[in-house]
Amino acid sequence: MTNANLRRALLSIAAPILALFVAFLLTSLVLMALGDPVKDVWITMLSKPKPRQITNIVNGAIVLYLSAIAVAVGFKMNLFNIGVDGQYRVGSFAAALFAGQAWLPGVLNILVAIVVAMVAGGFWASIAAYLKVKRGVSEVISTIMLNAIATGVVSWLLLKVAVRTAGSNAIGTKTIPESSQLEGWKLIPGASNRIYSLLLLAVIVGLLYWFVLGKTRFGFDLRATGSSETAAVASGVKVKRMVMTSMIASGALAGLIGMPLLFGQDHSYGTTFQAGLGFAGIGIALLGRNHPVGIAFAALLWSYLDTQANGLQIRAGVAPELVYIIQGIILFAVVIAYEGTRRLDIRLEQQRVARELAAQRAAVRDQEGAVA
Amino acid sequence: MSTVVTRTPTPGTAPARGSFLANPWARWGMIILGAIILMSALRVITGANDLDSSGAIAAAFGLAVPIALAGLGGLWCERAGVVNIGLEGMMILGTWSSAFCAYHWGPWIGILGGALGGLVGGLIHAIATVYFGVDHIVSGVALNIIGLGVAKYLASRFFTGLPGGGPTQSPPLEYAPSLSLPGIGDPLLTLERKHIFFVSDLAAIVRGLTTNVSVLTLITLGLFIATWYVLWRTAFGLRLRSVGESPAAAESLGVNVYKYKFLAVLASGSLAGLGGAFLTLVASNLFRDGQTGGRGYIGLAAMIFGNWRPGGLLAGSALFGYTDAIRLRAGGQSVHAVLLLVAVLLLLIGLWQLFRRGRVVQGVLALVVAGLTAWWYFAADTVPNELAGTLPYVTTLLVLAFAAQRLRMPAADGLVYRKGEGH
Amino acid sequence: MANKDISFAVRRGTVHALVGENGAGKSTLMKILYGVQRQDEGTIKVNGSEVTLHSPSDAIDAGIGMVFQHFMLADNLTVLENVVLGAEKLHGIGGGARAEIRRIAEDFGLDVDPDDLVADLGVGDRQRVEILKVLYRGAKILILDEPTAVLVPQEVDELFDNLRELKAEGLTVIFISHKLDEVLSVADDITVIRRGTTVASVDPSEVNARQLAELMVGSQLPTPETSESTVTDRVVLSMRDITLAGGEGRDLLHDIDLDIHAGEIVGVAGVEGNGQAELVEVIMGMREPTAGTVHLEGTDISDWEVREIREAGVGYIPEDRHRHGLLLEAPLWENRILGHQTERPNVKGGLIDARGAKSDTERIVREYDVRTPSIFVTAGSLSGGNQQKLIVGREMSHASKVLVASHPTRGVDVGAQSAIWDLMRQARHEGLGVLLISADLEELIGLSDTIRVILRGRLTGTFDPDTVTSQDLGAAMTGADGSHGDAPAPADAGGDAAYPDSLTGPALAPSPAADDIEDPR
Amino acid sequence: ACGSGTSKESSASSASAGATSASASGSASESASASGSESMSSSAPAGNSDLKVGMAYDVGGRGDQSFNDAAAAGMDKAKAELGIETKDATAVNGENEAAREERLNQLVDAGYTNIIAVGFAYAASVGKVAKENPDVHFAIIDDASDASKGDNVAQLTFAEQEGSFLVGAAAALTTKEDHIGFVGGVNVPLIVKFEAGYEAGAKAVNPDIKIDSTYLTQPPDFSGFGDPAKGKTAAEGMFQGGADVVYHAAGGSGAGVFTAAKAAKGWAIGVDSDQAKTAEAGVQDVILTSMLKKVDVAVYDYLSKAAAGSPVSGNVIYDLKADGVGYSTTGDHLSADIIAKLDDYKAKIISGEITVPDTK
Ligand SMILES: Nc1ncnc2c1ncn2[C@@H]1O[C@H](COP(=O)(O)OP(=O)(O)OP(=O)(O)O)[C@@H](O)[C@H]1O
Ligand SMILES: Nc1ncnc2c1ncn2[C@@H]1O[C@H](COP(=O)(O)OP(=O)(O)OP(=O)(O)O)[C@@H](O)[C@H]1O
Ligand SMILES: [Mg+2]
Ligand SMILES: [Mg+2]
Repeated sequence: MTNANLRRALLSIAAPILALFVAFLLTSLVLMALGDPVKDVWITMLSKPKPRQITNIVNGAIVLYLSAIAVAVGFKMNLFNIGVDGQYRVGSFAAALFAGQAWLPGVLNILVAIVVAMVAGGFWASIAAYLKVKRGVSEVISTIMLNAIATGVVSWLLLKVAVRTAGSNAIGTKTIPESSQLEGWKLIPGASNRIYSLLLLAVIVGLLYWFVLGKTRFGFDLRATGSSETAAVASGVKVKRMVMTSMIASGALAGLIGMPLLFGQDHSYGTTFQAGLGFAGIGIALLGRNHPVGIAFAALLWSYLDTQANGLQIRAGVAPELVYIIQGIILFAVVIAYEGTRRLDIRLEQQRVARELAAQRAAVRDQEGAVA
Repeated sequence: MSTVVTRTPTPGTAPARGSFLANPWARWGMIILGAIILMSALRVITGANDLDSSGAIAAAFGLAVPIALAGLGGLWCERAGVVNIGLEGMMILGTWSSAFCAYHWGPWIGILGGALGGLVGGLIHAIATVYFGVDHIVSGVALNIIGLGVAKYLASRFFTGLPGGGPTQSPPLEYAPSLSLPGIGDPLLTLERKHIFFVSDLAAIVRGLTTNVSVLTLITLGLFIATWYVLWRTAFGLRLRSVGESPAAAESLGVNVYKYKFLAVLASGSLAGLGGAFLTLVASNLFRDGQTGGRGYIGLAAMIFGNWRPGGLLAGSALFGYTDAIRLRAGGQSVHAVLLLVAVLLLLIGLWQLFRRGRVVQGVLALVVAGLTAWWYFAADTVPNELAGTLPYVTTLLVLAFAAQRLRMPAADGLVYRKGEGH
Repeated sequence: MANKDISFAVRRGTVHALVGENGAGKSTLMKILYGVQRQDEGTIKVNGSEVTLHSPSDAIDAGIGMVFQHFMLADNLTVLENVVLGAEKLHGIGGGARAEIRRIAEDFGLDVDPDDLVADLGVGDRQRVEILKVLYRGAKILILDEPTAVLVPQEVDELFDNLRELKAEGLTVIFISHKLDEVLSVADDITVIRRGTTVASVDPSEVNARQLAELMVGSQLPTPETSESTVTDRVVLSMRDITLAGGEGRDLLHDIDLDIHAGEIVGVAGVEGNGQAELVEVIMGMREPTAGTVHLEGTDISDWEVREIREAGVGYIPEDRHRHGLLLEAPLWENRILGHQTERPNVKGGLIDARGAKSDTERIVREYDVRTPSIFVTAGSLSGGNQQKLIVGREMSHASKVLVASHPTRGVDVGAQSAIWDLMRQARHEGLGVLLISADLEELIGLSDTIRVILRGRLTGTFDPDTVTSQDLGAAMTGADGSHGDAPAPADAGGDAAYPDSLTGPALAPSPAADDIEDPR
Repeated sequence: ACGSGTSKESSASSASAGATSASASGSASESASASGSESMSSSAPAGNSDLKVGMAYDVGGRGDQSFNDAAAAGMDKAKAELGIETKDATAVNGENEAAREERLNQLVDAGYTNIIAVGFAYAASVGKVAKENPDVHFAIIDDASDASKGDNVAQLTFAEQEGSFLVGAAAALTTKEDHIGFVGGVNVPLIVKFEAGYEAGAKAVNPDIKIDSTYLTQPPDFSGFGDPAKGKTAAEGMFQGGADVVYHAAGGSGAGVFTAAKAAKGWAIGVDSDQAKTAEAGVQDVILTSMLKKVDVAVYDYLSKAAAGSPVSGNVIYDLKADGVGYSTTGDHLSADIIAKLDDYKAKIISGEITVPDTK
């Protein structure tokens, strides 16, 4: 028992370490082949981050974490929600619009705006869910389409409601009132910038994800559906409703992605609001094996690479997009390593069961033989 | 002798019924004819002349071909049971390598180079999914990330400093050659400009299809025919498809499952790469960062839309390319005209649902949406640009919503297969 | 190790039978012969010359063809495509191949249309396609792994006619079966395998079924005790006029009337695909009937959801335990929860009660003799029989009123099988009503209080298990009632008259789904 | 059957002459101060300045043949003439505010004394980093909002609408069909400014003129600045719909607009730099004129003042009056008559008689 657990723990730590090493090796080879400064690249990528950069890494990870959790909810049920990107765009826009009106005071405004974001994101996801459940449209396609449609619709609405600031070429929704802006926490000593207050949101979401999926009936049903839809149906899970629920939950969580950015940094939704987080979330969820803690590590790693890559051009003269190559290789290497260790694990487990059973059987036969 | 009672007649194979329409060529012919008549009616009613102008048709082609090529890549892959969400990444690799090759050795080598670049992507996907048994979607996602990074990195490495090039774009390239059917372009244009019901429309379409057609477009058409032939008429294709339907059965008959999956994914990569080459050598004459703009994903959608068949895929990409073309060309005006079409179609669907199928909710819903669309059509005289841009996506989604239930993917699509596990 | 020290020889132009209990290693041996697996030691000789078989292609080249226990067909390809696949060089994939298939079909009396889609074929036809595949490749040695498991007696006859025809043409057939009467009627030689080794080679004219069975199991056979009826007159489940409309105008179920009393086991016999699955799905609430009602102890449950029905006391042993009964990658204790996610001791309120579920799983493992090192191993690592016992234990743990059991002993070995029967009898004794669906006629006859026959979605006949024979049932199942004179007779019917009904079947039940046990992942 | 396209030799020779060419230097610029002093012109205010200039580009960066390249050209010129040290840093697609801040901070950390942020996306980050580093001088292009304001920040903005007004008038004076077009890359307010000025200019000449207008993509999908295929399709639609002059403000997608103009035998109007010189050779002759947005001049001005020891701060507006925007006459496609009329409009705008709208 403990033996097997230990083995599993070792294997699941070995896999990512191996993957990081492979990524390091392959990237170095690429750099070397093209005559780029391998040493400078790694000095830049692996240099100890300054306090300011640590803050950035954590902040980046918060947002990526939310995105990956949103994706993971779908994955747990074998739903491939590529639409997180569109869902958080719709959610962020709606929340910014609402919070900007300042109908409610301070923190209440934030809380309700967060709910608004979840509702909007969930609504956008529900279109894909409805099409899947009622019309059999694969969520892969419908969410791709809905991402593009979200872009158009949000742009259109943004132009309708946008406020222009004098002298600025950017447009955005009305800035949220100061009383509802979150200044952030000075958690990293020596850093001038602050950690998003909504780190709290990521923590809560992570805990909820762990609790709901692992400890509740609903979570059990959801996981059961993910690991065998047919068995889930036979056990009384209403799969269609489950698809609806989890897709909408995924969308609602996606709605949260923009919240730390909105309340902690941008204070309005506009043309410079960060896009593309949904796709990063897919990679991170896969890297973290859909596990709340694994995803946290994966998000930190991803954000670390993103942040460190920022200086690549300045310090090593290499295009910062090199980081995509590193991230992609890590992803490949990790999943290959996971797959390998998973197989090994299954094989070892089967052998063990067979061995112990054979021993049991032999014991029984001996007894019977003795009686006869 | 058969005492087994579960035999049901094969749907669609009854040769007695409607002998004319049973012929697929005739059926497609009728569908196309119907579509032309519908479009010309719409054009005449709404006055949106660009709806089926020769330019719109040609532009639709230009926008459809890369999608079709990506989709064809997806088709090869998925027919062999490997899901390929990495088409976008392979396409991106194709754009860079075709530009690189075309810059150094001219457009023909550029075309080849595009295919090669995609092939490299296919190779990675094949090794990961077929050999290592990695989940197909994970591998595809990783490939998209890598493709993006590699192209950008290589571009800044190899195009910076070249005249007219930079880290995000290649120097200008020579266009791939294009062909016209001589002597008919101008008379057809005259006919088209007269705006006569049906006649002008037909002239426009013929002109769009015969004037200034890129060789790569012709190659693409050839590849579609070749794909159909190879996959459905040769032993190689039979084996490839069997691997996507039931790898265990194929293996039990001595088919090397890995080999066929591997080859299919490689073919898939080169086709997607060719789609990238089309973007750099036909649709424009340079490589630009971000040039693919999600066309790989759209290709995948078009393939599913086309029920994993070349004909259907072609129809899907044409629909997408066409809607994209008309909204790019005449902006809100053509899209506005399409509103009327949508309203009428929804009206028909709603009535059909209500009276023939007895589905009250769906029927009423369709009618309500039809009413709203019609109201929009009459209340405004154009569609805002931001919304017009969503036309291709909305159309695809709508069509899928009405047709998706009849789609059937290869039975073992997306399942990881290990040698000897199926027995 | 699945096989060790196996040796046997097959004469040309004969039917050679291979018998052995579940998991004895028969399929493994045949897979070695067909090049799917490789032997660690030993040699294979064909026509006197030694061959090495690395892959099925090698075996095919050596003139060996195999029909797997589980059909190896691509449903969405046509018969023609399935047949020519891998052997396209012979006659192409077009007209030539079609003509050749027609010719072979004619010669051997295998009646199938090359242009049919396999998805539309029934089991008998599929089997003929499988044989066609082998013949098309010009195989001289045919291996048939449990070809009769899914066939009704009449189809078995047809198959045997085909085999005799093949034999007459000079082909060699290796034939695997658990059904000893069949083996004795068709085989020229018999080899018995036990726990991976050959224990005997016998001449069918010199042994009877009981001797053969004891050779297989290696000890005295358990005899199922005949128990007196426990049927009460309290109806626990009743179906009235149940109709379920299918796609193309044909009803999947039509006007089904069925009552199950407390303490009664109602058996349903039928060829696969005649509505058994749908019947179960209607009772369990997975499908809503188009017309008619289902009552559970007087309450109308026709439009209830699966979960409500299960909570109301309907237990369910699904036909395919891997697809419908278990989460293969989840530990046993989580599988304990499956299907009873709302009931004690698995949950408290909306939360999973892991401690309660685990201790109850321990109890099931103990009481139902589930052989496992712990309750934390994944369900997929248990053997099929133990998986099944876990499911039975789980379904019996919730004070059920009705148990719907589909093929409860399919692919399960002798020990586990009799354990499961005992459990069912005991539950019946305690007032449970059981709907038993099985392809194993002997099991049905041995366990049921009443047998109903289902044919094309209708309940067409009612039989008393004390008087009915499997031939009668077979005839009723195919709609050819009264024409059961030509069923294969046990070779030693005179010697031990009571034997076929009471013993062979239940003791050595067919296991068409046996290979399911190996986890495909 | 005929082939179309251009050979790479001719495009190569032409592009190297372009003001916005990327050929001056790659990214390794540390050694440049020596060569800078060699080519130092006599008019340079300082010989071997100890300015260290870091430039943070928008997505696309140096070599985008467009706006970023113009800024780079200004810096390169300053480098050559003033002997300053320079550094490039480019934004990555889909980054957030923190990443932009980080980029500026990295440049500060690396000891750069003057940091130029290219593009309005940097507004907030420049404001913030400038406050934290009062000793470093900043400049931001295309933003004059409070967000980026600071004692050590120069806000360099352009009156794109005024330049666009003039090319709009030129288009209206050139068209034979009274039908012209506008292709915007991405639907953002900055590009709308171009469209608004263009429309106003055209309508000033002919109030009944028909103007087609389209945007290739909507934010945050910025691929509209880099998708020549879409630019070509959009412009083709306009030409075939009867327009004969099309103005683009679509960055890299503009290449497609030129191709379409060439095929339709119509006119195209370039943007930002004099594209009749910088576009590929085959299409240079279809470029009627270009709306010049002299980012290079602004950058050079800023740097030369800084090198002279008097760094500017506050909003510097490059409008017609300051000659920060304008139109080009390369290729002599505009008749003297038209030029006279344009100069007339120019005078009126400078005098304030005409106010050009910057929104629609
Ligand atoms: N390489 C191996 N090492 C150990 N055990 C194995 C190996 N391969 C298979 N087995 C196991 O050996 C047993 C023999 O399986 P096989 O399928 O040959 O049985 P069978 O006689 O065909 O049974 P059935 O009647 O159920 O079809 C199974 O328990 C199988 O899981
Ligand atoms: N390749 C293998 N190597 C080692 N052990 C194996 C292998 N395949 C199966 N086993 C083990 O053999 C045992 C029986 O497997 P399987 O489920 O095939 O048995 P079975 O004999 O069909 O079961 P049952 O007797 O209940 O029908 C299991 O414990 C399994 O872990
Ligand atoms: Mg077995
Ligand atoms: Mg077997």
